[in-house]
Amino acid sequence: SGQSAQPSSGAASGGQAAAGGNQPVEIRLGGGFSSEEPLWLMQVNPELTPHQGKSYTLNITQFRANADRLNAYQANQIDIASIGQGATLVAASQGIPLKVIASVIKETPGKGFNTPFMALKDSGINSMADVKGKVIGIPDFKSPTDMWARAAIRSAGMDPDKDVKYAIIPIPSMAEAVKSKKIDIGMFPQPFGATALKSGEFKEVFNAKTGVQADEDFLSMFVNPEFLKNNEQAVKDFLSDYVAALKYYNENGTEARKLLIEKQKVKADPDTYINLTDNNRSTDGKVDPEGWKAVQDILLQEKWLDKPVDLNTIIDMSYLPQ
Amino acid sequence: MDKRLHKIALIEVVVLLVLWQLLAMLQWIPEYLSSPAVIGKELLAMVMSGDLFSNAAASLYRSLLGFLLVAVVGIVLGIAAGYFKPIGVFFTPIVDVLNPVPKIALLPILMVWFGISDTTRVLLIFLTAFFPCFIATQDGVHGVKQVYVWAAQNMGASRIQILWKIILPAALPKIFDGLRVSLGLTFVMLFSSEMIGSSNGLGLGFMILTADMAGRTDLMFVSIFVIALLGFLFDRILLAVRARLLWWSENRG
Amino acid sequence: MKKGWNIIVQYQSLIWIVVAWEIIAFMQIMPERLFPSLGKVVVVAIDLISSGMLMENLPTTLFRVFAGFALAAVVGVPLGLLMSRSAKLNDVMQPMFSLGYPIPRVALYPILVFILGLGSASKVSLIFIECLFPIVLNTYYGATRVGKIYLWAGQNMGASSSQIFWRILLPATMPTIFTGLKIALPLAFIIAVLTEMIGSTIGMGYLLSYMSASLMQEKVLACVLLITLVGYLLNLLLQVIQRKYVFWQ
Amino acid sequence: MSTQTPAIDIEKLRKVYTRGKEEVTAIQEISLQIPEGKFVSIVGPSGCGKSTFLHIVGGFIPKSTGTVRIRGKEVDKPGPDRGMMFQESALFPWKNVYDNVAWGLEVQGVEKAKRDEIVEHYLKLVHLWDFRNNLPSELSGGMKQRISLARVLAFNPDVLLMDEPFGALDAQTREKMQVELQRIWQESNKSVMFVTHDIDEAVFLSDIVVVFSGRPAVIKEIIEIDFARPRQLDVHKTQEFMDIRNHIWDLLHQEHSKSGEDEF
Amino acid sequence: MSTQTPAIDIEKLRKVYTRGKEEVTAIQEISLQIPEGKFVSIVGPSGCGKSTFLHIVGGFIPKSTGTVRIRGKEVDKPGPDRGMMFQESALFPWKNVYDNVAWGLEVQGVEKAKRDEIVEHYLKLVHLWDFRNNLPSELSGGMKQRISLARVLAFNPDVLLMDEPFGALDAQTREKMQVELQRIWQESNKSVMFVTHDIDEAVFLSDIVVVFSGRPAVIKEIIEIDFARPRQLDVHKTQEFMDIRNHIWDLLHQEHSKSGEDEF
Ligand SMILES: Nc1ncnc2c1ncn2[C@@H]1O[C@H](COP(=O)(O)OP(=O)(O)OP(=O)(O)O)[C@@H](O)[C@H]1O
Ligand SMILES: Nc1ncnc2c1ncn2[C@@H]1O[C@H](COP(=O)(O)OP(=O)(O)OP(=O)(O)O)[C@@H](O)[C@H]1O
Ligand SMILES: [Mg+2]
Ligand SMILES: [Mg+2]
Repeated sequence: SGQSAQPSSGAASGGQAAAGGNQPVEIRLGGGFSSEEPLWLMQVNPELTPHQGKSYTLNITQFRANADRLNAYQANQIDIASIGQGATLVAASQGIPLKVIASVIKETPGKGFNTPFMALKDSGINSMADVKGKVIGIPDFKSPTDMWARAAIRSAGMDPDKDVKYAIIPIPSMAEAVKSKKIDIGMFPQPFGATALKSGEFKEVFNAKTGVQADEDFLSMFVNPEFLKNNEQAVKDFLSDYVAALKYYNENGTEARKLLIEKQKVKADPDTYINLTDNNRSTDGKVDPEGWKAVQDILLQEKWLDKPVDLNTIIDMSYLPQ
Repeated sequence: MDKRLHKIALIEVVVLLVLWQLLAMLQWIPEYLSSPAVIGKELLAMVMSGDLFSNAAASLYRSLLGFLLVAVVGIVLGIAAGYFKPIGVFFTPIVDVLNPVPKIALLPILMVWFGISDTTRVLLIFLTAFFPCFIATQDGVHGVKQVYVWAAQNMGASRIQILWKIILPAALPKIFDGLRVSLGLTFVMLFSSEMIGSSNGLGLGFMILTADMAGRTDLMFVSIFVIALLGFLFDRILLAVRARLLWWSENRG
Repeated sequence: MKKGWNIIVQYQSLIWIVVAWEIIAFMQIMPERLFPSLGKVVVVAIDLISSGMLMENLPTTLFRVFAGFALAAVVGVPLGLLMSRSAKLNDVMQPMFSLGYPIPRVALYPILVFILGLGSASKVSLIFIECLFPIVLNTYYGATRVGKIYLWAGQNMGASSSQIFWRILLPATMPTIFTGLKIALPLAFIIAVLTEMIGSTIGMGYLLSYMSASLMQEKVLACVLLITLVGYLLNLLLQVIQRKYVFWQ
Repeated sequence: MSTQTPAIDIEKLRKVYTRGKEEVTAIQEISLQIPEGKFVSIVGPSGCGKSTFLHIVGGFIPKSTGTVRIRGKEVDKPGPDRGMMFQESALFPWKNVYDNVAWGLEVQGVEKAKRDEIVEHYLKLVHLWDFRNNLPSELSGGMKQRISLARVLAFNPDVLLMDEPFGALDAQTREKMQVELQRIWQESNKSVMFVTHDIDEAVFLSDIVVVFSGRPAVIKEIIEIDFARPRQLDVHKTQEFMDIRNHIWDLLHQEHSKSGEDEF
Repeated sequence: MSTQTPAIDIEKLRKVYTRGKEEVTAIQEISLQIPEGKFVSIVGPSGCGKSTFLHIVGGFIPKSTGTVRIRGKEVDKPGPDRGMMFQESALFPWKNVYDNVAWGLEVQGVEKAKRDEIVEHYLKLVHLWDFRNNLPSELSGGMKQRISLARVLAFNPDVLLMDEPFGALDAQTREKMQVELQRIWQESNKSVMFVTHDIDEAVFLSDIVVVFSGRPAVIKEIIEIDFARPRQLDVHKTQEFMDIRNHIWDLLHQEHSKSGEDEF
């Protein structure tokens, strides 16, 4: 399916205001439910976003799964998607037109929070060697978490298809699944990781970076090229506001999260959430092309990706403020 | 409505809550399952802040609109398909084929046409809850005694009059059986339909999702509890309407 | 020839739908990736069958559907009949159904998973719960509408309560019971698929979510097509049974 | 319309019921012409095909072969020109007595005031005005039958088809109803086709009595009865009445011994 | 059991139907003692409370006040000692004719071979053996009534309660059934309570005829009839028969003019 006609009818909905005068352009952004704090800040703190309401307006829709977001994107219901790196690569290799324009959150080795895979303290699982024959809980197959787990197993010289088993567990019930011994090791993103660590019952066996040593742009944003063409200025303004919010968040994490709780943007347990250690984030909104290449190689190796994507054609950092 | 039934319902709920609270206090069930006290506190807070009402209103609007659509289309089409053989022959294969389709799979297509909008959500509710109503109505029409129709034809009633004044009331008991199942499904689908993403962030299903994603099971239970309560309320209203309309039937309540 | 034509007339609605679908796909009214031609979908579906993917996943799903549905029928029908006979039981059960049924059970699925694990037990239980309501309600209301003269006649001939229950109330309620079963069976199927989509490593729902993760709508639709086909066949089976048991209506 | 056209014209009517591969011939072959304004009774053994015959004339069930014409027009569906009173109760269980009787008039577009007047008239005629607010399920068998009578009379069809209309009534009520029916029929220009098991009733009411054979039905004899109208109850006691009655009795009796042999 | 105990003993029976706030008194007050083995007929105007009375004796509906005893035992629920034949059809629509008749026997635990024999016997008695494989919906009104008769006779209760059992039969079939019923009753030691609108039938069959008043029912008169048994059909022609018959007719007629006045 090399033909990539979609999404193309964007001119009808997103881009109409481009030529006109002062009418702000509506940017329809599809995101998820976690790790998008800078984007949420843009909604609750207009002081950070001088262009919002002038050259563009922001309309964020939250989706549960990557597939939902991508469906909505293909159905031309969103112009920008905040979505996982793997999903972006898969989509691009399927010929879905997109341009990656900014990083949202990273998994950087040794910097910030790295998503841990944890077992019970008294489980007897102390090192990678003990993982052999155990059951690992992940929320979804072919997801980044799946990739992390498999890469970690490989790095310890085991075969990820033979030496361990996987169980699909929704993240909210991960802790219970480990405690009740339905699985041996579970994956804990924030804020679940913070809660689990606070309880004192769990210990880390390995983490996202054990196998994947690259600087991953765990979540990034891509835009519909058609939309971009018609609304270049609006996207630029949006990204400039976004980077401002990102900066603010990087510098004032605790206050920012407090605000998000206050404004009901986040429903997590306040104490844990406000004080949690966040993952590393880009300072200027840029993604790391090296990281993308590394991840693409892994995906190719796992055969989750049929053919490589020319990263130069999909990554474009030129709309970010220089 | 039956006072006795209410009392029993109340007792059942209280017993369940007490049991749950006890288990939670003894820590026999995981924290993940929260406890009535915690949920109650949260519920109260949401009532005070008014959040609950805006969310409930958004959800109710969608589910009731969906149900209304189900009732109207389901009954009209069910009667037509039950009474006019060609219409029945026409619709039976569609219904048989579409009924077992997981409607969620149709979402991408609905989305292209109707966007991420309430229209899509209402349609999703409709597509699921339609079938019980349709099937029960059609079966109800098939069960109407031939001699009633004969008597009406004999008095020169038009087709419309026969449908409206004979078939409808005679099939009504069974139609209500179907409506009750549909109403229940409407509230179940309220959750699934809001799962597809919400832009204004209002709705009980959306609340469940946000809370679940943030590990706040207490909030999740608040939403579930409110959905159940609303479902119960509308079920009772439906039963009251049923008793009203079926006053002539031997089982009117 | 005549027979063939009759079948075409009978299934014309489906033919129309297919034709409309193909036109939309051909004219590219909808984005091609979301709305592939059915020809493509069928090819993918056949591929799913021949590659053994279907046979790997279908039996598990069918087992879950059958187990949950059968359990609901075996419990629901007698329960509905009993409720029609005992005001006390009815008083206890009705509020439970009013209050319990509207709960979004899929949202509570994780709790079932906590109690019963991720295997078939939790899925079968959810299917059971889902099917119970339509079966019980239809049975209950159907039974309350059974002409009391039939019960009188049975009592009069000295039938025991259990004979009246199984041999008069049950057959007299049969048409309505089948209405309930007809409503419940597709629900069983849908819930099986949905729960398998949430957390499973096998089953038609797993296949569906696996395909949707690979972002190819024709694969997703091929799964839906196969699921639909199987669901349709199950429904057909139910209708055959119905014709056998309610011949008298 | 020419007065030559019979009100009811039945030619070579035949009816076979089928279920799967089995066939039951209910009516072998019946031809019958009834002039306008006649009162015709049909008598015959139980299960011979009388109700079937009336249902076909009423247009409710399809015939197998033959033709049925009412005032020259071929019957193919039910219509308000032929008012049918069914053997079993066809009262609507969801309407009270009053509304059951009023419904036919409403359908015909009779205006409210007029309708009320007619309903009251006929409910009083059958002595059930007091029960107008009751549901059919709250009535006795005979009461239901009287309501059905009121219902069919109220909507005033040209042809009355009545299937054992007085079967569940006690002798006195029955006589009253017979007298009323005769009066109503005479005052209007109705044709009546009346199925009964009561030979006296048939002879008392009818211009013509049609005797059916046992199943499958053929016409065994057509008997014209020409007592003066209006007939008084004491006509029962005349010798002529007795003679006709005994003749019909004998006809049916033959039929019976015959069918009795068949069935054993 | 003492022979003094009446088979059926009814004391101060009263029945009021209620719907919402409305009340209909169906039975005012009835006391009645019937010795073992008697054939009792009940006659009365339409809607007077005869079916209600039988339903209470059968144990199907609750009485308002009073007591009903069968062979000394108070009636509180239906039982196979009292076989009831209902005014409307109570045949199971999901069973064919054969199984409908066999069912009562099966429930009583009668073994297959014996059961087949009994069912065949009674189906032949009512001339419907040929229809054993048909469903009730495929039968005529009179045929259904005969199947109901076969069903209640087949399972052989001590007390027979029959509510207009022959109402839908033609005169000849009716006579045959009367004769058969008399024979069966005489051969066994059954007590029969028989509701009918046919005064001749009541007089011909009964030891005792109970005449009910119009609604609400009280007993107007109890008439003992002592023609020799077995009675032949020609007993109808005796003067004594005529006299009794006319007496009952007059009783009912009074009742009628009275109730007629009431209702207008
Ligand atoms: N379920 C009921 N609810 C209210 N009233 C009833 C009910 N059943 C019967 N009645 C009333 O009780 C009275 C007696 O009815 P019943 O059926 O006993 O009469 P019947 O003597 O058998 O009459 P028929 O000869 O016409 O069958 C009637 O006036 C009737 O309206
Ligand atoms: N729906 C049906 N399917 C098959 N056979 C039927 C059906 N209805 C009637 N019959 C048969 O047709 C014959 C005539 O039935 P019909 O009801 O016309 O008799 P009838 O003369 O009205 O008898 P009765 O005086 O007992 O009411 C019967 O043998 C009956 O078994
Ligand atoms: Mg008949
Ligand atoms: Mg009666």
